[in-house]
Amino acid sequence: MLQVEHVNQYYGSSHTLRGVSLTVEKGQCMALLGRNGVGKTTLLKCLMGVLPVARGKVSWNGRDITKLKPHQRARAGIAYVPQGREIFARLTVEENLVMGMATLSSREAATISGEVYELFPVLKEMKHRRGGDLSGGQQQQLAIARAMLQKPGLIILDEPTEGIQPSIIKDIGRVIRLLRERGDMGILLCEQYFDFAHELADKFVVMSRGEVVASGDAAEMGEEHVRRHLAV
Amino acid sequence: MANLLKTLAALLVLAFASLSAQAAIDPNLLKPLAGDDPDARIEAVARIAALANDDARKVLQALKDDTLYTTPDGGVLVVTDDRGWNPATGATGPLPDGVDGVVVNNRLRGAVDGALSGMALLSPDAGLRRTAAQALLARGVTPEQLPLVAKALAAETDAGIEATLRTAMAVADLQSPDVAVRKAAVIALADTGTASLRPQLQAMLDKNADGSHAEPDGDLRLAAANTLNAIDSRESRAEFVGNLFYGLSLGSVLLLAALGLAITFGLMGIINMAHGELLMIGAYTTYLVQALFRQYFPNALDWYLVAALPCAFFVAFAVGVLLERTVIRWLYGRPLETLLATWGISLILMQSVRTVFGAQNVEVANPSWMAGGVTVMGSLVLPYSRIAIIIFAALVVAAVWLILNKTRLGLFVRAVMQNRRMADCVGVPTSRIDMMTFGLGSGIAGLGGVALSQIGNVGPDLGQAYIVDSFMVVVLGGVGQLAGTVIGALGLGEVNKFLEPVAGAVLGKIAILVFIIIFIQRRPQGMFALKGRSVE
Amino acid sequence: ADTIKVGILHSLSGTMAISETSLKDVALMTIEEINARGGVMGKKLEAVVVDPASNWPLFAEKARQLVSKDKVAAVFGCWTSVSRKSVLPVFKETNSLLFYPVQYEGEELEKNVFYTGAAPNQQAIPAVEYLMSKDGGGAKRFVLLGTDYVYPRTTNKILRAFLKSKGVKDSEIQEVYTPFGHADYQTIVANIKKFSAGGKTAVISTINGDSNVPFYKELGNAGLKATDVPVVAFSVGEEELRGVDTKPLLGHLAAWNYFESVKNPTNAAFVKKWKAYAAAKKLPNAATAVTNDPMEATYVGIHMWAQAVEKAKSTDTDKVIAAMAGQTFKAPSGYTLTMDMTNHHLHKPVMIGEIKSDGQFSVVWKTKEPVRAQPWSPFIQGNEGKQKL
Amino acid sequence: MNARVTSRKSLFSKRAWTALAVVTVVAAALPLLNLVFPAGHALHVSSYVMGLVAKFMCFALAALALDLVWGYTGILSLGHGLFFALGGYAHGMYLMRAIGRDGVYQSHLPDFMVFLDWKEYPWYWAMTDNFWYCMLLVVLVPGVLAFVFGYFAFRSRIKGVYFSIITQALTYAAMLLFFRNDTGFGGNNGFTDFKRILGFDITAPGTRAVLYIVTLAFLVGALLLCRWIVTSRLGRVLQGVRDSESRLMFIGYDPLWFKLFVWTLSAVLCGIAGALYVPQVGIINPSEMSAANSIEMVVWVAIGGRGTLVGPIIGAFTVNGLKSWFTATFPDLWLFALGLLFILVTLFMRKGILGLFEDVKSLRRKTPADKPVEEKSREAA
Amino acid sequence: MTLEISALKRDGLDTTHGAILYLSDITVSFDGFRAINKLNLDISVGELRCIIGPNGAGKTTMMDVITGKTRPTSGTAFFGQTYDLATMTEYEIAHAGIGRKFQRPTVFEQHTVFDNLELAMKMDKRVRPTLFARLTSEQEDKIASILRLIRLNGQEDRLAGLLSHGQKQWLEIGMLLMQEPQLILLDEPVAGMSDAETARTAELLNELRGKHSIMVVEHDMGFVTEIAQQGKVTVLHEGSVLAEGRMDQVQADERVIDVYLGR
Ligand SMILES: Nc1ncnc2c1ncn2[C@@H]1O[C@H](COP(=O)(O)OP(=O)(O)OP(=O)(O)O)[C@@H](O)[C@H]1O
Ligand SMILES: Nc1ncnc2c1ncn2[C@@H]1O[C@H](COP(=O)(O)OP(=O)(O)OP(=O)(O)O)[C@@H](O)[C@H]1O
Ligand SMILES: NC(N)=O
Ligand SMILES: [Mg+2]
Ligand SMILES: [Mg+2]
Repeated sequence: MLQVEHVNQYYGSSHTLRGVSLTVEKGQCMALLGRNGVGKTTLLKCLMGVLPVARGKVSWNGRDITKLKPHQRARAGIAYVPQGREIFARLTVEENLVMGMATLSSREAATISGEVYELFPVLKEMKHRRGGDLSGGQQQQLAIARAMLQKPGLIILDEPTEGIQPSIIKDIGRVIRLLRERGDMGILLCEQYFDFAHELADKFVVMSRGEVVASGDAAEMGEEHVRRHLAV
Repeated sequence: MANLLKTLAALLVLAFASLSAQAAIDPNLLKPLAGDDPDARIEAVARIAALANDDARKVLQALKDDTLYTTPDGGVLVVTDDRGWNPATGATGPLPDGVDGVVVNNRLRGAVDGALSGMALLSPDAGLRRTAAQALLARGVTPEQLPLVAKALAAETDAGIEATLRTAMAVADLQSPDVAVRKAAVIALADTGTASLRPQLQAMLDKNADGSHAEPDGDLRLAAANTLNAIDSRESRAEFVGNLFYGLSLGSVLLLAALGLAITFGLMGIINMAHGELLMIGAYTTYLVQALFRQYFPNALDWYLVAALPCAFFVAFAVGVLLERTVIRWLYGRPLETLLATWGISLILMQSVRTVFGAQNVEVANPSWMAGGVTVMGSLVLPYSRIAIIIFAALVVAAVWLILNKTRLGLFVRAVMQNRRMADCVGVPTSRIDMMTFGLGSGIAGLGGVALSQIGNVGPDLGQAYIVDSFMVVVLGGVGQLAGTVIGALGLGEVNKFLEPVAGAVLGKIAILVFIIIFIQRRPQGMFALKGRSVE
Repeated sequence: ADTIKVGILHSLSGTMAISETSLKDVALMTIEEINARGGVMGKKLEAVVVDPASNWPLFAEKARQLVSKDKVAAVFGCWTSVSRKSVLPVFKETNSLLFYPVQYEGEELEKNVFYTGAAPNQQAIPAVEYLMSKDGGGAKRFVLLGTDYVYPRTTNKILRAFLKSKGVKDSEIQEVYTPFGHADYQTIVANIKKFSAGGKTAVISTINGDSNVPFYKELGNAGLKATDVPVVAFSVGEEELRGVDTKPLLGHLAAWNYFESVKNPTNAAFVKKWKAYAAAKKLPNAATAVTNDPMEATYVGIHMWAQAVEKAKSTDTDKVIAAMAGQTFKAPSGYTLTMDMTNHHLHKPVMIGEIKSDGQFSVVWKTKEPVRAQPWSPFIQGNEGKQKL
Repeated sequence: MNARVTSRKSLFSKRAWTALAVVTVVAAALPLLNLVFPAGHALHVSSYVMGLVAKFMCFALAALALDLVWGYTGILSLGHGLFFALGGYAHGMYLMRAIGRDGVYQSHLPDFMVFLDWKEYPWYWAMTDNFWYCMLLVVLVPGVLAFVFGYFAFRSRIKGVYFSIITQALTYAAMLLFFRNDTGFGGNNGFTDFKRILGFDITAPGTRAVLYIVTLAFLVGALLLCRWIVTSRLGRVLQGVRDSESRLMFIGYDPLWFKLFVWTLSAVLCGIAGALYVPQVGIINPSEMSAANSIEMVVWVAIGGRGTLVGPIIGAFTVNGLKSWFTATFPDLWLFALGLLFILVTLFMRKGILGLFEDVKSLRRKTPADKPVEEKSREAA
Repeated sequence: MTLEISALKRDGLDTTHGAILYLSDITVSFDGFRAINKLNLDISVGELRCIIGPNGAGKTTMMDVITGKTRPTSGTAFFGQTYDLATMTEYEIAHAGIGRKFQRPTVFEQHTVFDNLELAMKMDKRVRPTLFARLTSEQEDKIASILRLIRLNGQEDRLAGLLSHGQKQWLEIGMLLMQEPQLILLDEPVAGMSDAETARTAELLNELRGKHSIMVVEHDMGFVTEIAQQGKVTVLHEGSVLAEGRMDQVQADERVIDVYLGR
């Protein structure tokens, strides 16, 4: 279970996160919504440890991980699909996938599970191509596949559908639902594509200017006061 | 010289006729050795050699080894381990006061060498005979020595030595008054002769002042011309192979110098100006290991180099890790600033070595198994030390390649270097990988330093001599491309060695640099540039 | 002031530190020695050491600093000719004194400089004469091998003219230059080998310090022995040999005006004093400390200057210059050296040594008397009128 | 809206103008203090100090030139020592001719040519007895070389370290070329023993003072010129070249000519610096073209603060000042001190010495809670 | 080179045949892999053309070809009747009147928002003019209006590198407008934008329709439907055109559903 309590963060003198709190349970999909530039990515980076938290606490399965390095959080079972894909441009697709299993023992990491290839057949086709040569959407697929291979307890997805063709978005939706239903994994989904988020989420939070301004169960997501925070 | 050899040979023949001559050496024979009349000393060497017994050999060997001493009373002593053996009496005892080394100059040394190798021609040890035969060939056989050589030839069982002796005979036969003998010799030499015969063969073709031929026999002139041609073409082939080899060996040196940088700079993007100093640290470690062996394992001295390899690797590795932890780690993502900091590190390392070891070079000797070389194609010497470096370079490259491409660690290294933050996020302990990678690059530089210590200076400035070349190699090959570094180094080595004979060392070097500039115009990302989107 | 300041201007860092550091140390030792004796004119000498860092313009800056800021009475320093050329204008402008202790190419005579190293006729020419002699092996063909800068170039120019005068044809001389710091002598050694096939060959090496080790190592590798092709070097002394495994170099030669191995009481004392000094000051590698020619020249230079100051009863440049003429000093080389009355160069003995396996030289030839320097070599055109200098 | 535009950085802020003026006046006063007050007077400035400052100003000018290409355009040159040296050699040719027959051999040729047995000047020495012609060379030689080299390199889109390394190869090759005696520029010794300039004794205090003032004028002038360039729209294009060259092309700029412009200008400024340097230090030789010298220039820029113009000037003075001081005060240890300085500046003063001033200024304005969090920039490709 | 540009400018764009862009038989292969395979495509003057297609269909590569970033292996690409794009450099193409927004936002991160817009502005982009250039008041107004349009007014002094992903997208669109190109290429302009922002972008594009020729690549079907209106939509697949037609036609096409839309 991920627990975020009163997290604050600054870029220089600008206060980007102002006491953000949220909780993601196992088997639950939490949608993180908000307009452009409100601090969603920043929050996710803080959760992953890419950015330091100025004040506040992040704990995972009851353990305080606020001060841990990203790789320690990865080892603790948190996987991350960043905005902008961040694949290893000069490694082959296959090597990129193997990197997803960096936290596993080398025996477990010896083979890439067929599951991801089934989900993203293009990755199998392009196994030997360099990651950086892929098209934008292919890279996004690679980034998601990489995170799945980590067998995480929590998966953090920053706009995973960006640049992906509709049919695969649907597939990704199916996967997320599947993962959620397996019940051993928490999902934190930051998404602009409202309908997509709406369909998958159990709960949601909406951010505005670095603060959580609304939250609740998926059912309340379509309500006006929520929509208002997303409108321009 | 000819005169001397004449006496020498005559005496040798005599001597071998009565090989059983024995007992101590006549002091009168030894006396001139202690004097300072050069001609008398040479004469004395010849006479002693004529004795052709063990004692004589011991005296001559001592002269050669600088272990022959004079006593105040005009006698000589062969000194081993603070005890003197008196060849005049056969007695061995402690050294008296006032002994002084016999001064040997090149002329005397030449005579001693000649005498010793003459004696060795009939030695039961094939190795000695071979060396002697080769020395004889190199020095040239005079007609007076022919009987001796003939005798040795008759007794010789080893085909190789026999061939050498035959060639030596043929060379001598070139001076024979008998046209037929000369002709046979000229023809025989077509297959074996070396460039040193060229003046003699050329002389056969020359015309005298009056226009007549120096060599009256026309057939013989033709044969001589043919032999000359054969020698020339063999020489030019040897020269080509030689250049190829020199280029390969220079390339291997460049490669060893650059390989560590290919990791710290090529892979990690650190403009590591202290790379040269890591080479230097490897070389100084070699020096220390050598000193240690000299002190504690003098018997195993020849193997100090083997011990130096892991030591140099670990010392350089440790220094690398230290640098990474204290300085470099703060500079990832700021590649240009690494230039500044590592420049500072380089100054400090250099001055530290100067303070500890002095500004002068220190001595690192080749182990004896690396001394000398194989002679191929008649005249081309391929030094063992160079061969060893080529093999060593190949091994190190193979090891690096395996580590980077066939291990998980290698994959992590490459991933971290491409996208540190994301590697961190998938669970790679990046700072440990950084440390290990920089350490690995440094350690490999240390290995390079061991190799460099075998062919050049070991001094505080060692690194400065290689830093520019190393960067050129890495960049020429394409930053981050191991294969590029290998090809770049070997290519530069070869181009250099084929240019140097034409342009000279200075213009050759300039030409190389211009070549690099032009080459980069053609391939702005180096030889093995990655193409496509992934490089953006 | 109650001390007399003297400047020491030797590179302690950069490429020349290899050679110059020990000159700084020997200068300090000499100054200590003079002070122990009571100093000069009753005043102690005070050394001002600076590091021009093998950077030629910095030499000029440091020289100016020593002369005009520290007000030293004389400067002892420089090794390379270019550093000397760089500081010359400063000494001329300020009319102050430089003592230069290194063998050099000549073609210079400055009022403000005293040259205590060898001019070409005190080193190069005797060495070649020796090589051509019976004892030297009777060389007929010559490879003039040097680093591409003014000292080798000039020396070789002089030697070429000299060899010509001895009937050596141009085709029997090969002149080869390498860049500074050249480290790969494979091709050159192979060429020497090839060239030597044509007859008795000697190599005259004016290779600069740093390149010597790779050169000699290659020579050893290729199996070229001194008995086949002797190499005589003008820039390789005991100090340089410390960094080389000398076993393969047995019998190769060097020409100097002093060797550590010369036997006489003055030298014994000098060497002993130096070793003791090195040990006392904990110089790096003190255990293997050696002396060499430029160190001796430094030693002689400082002493002679001190004598001249005593004689002139002043450190005034012009007075000291006047007093320097004809100064004599019993030098470690075993000879009494005289400062020439006119040409600011020392009369020096010439010695030729063969390398021994212990890194020392055994002297195989030397002149009976010190030889007067000819800074303007008669073998260079246009110098005919300058021979009286 | 227009307020926005007028608030854009002008050439200098008022305070900066004042500071510049004060520094210039103080610097200009040095030679007066040297000439007017006798040695020993409290206000006397020795010629040694003046010589040092003059030398540093030449270095500062070179550093400024380097900052223009490196700091603003992102082109790291490891070969600016070459342009510096070429400017120096061009001026040196005149100074050698001006020796006349007062050389060692009393020939109309420089000593090194006599020594090579040359009877005539080679063609490339033609007209070098004319001061103004040589001044033209000072500008043209580095300029044309930079232009041609730059044209081909930039046209081939050579970038980053590849460019840096070929500039290093260029200066290294030139150094080897100039080392050769046969090249006709005095080989290893280069040019020295200058006697006069435009008929004036080159060592006379008055001449020195004039050279000093001229150097100062060029330095200040170059600073103003560079400042003007980098604050113009062209300056922003240059920074665009630095940050994202391909983006610049897609909005219609041809980076080639922009790069070529600053590159050539920088080389010319550097050549001028060299030309001013030579008569004041009295020697020019090929070691100025050594790789290490060019790297040192880069170090001056980095120490002072890259991309600030004033920073490199401060850097050149600081590094060289410390070097002069250390080499005399701690001849055995100074490299430790200098090396440590480089490391510390890199680690603790990201923006160089000038950046330190700014940090201190901004620290005073900020509350501790605002501690800036810098996100590490993405991996450099 | 500068000379050539001005020569081109003087000629102006010749669109007498009604089309502004002609791609015929374009093939691009990377080490044997054909990212684009004999592609034929025309865009008419003033048309707004949407391009959709699976990931990896070659949409971005096609834009690379048009903007000179990638050279076609074979085939011809013409801008108007006269500009042979295959022979022109990136900046010549930009100068000729083609502007592009990249799939991943690319702005000058070290420049302020204002400077980004100023640099992109349509003007003489040679060395000397930029050195002496001063902003005129019309130009200032233009920048101000674009700033408002992309909702970055008030942020014009921020460094572009500090903007969020979506803000960078907008800035890039702003830069494109400053360029006043005749042909605008937009590669996934609303990726990462919130729904509201997406709607605004659609609005903007609808405004620009007719004034510029526009080519939009998007995966957001709602957005595409909104801007395509009655215009043509092209579906690329494996480097060639799979289908072409009105949005509703294309959406109903079984092949398109199979490879792209999914069920
Ligand atoms: N490195 C940085 N330094 C300073 N400010 C930053 C930095 N990165 C982002 N910001 C600012 O912080 C705010 C939040 O950015 P963030 O990327 O978290 O937004 P977001 O909610 O993810 O937006 P989007 O939906 O566009 O991705 C934005 O206003 C942005 O301008
Ligand atoms: N340099 C390259 N080397 C190898 N393959 C490449 C290269 N560039 C592109 N490709 C391949 O070409 C195909 C087309 O890529 P492109 O980026 O044009 O797709 P796209 O249609 O833009 O996809 P997306 O909708 O995901 O952005 C992809 O399969 C990609 O992997
Ligand atoms: N004077 C010398 N050896 O350069
Ligand atoms: Mg975001
Ligand atoms: Mg795309």
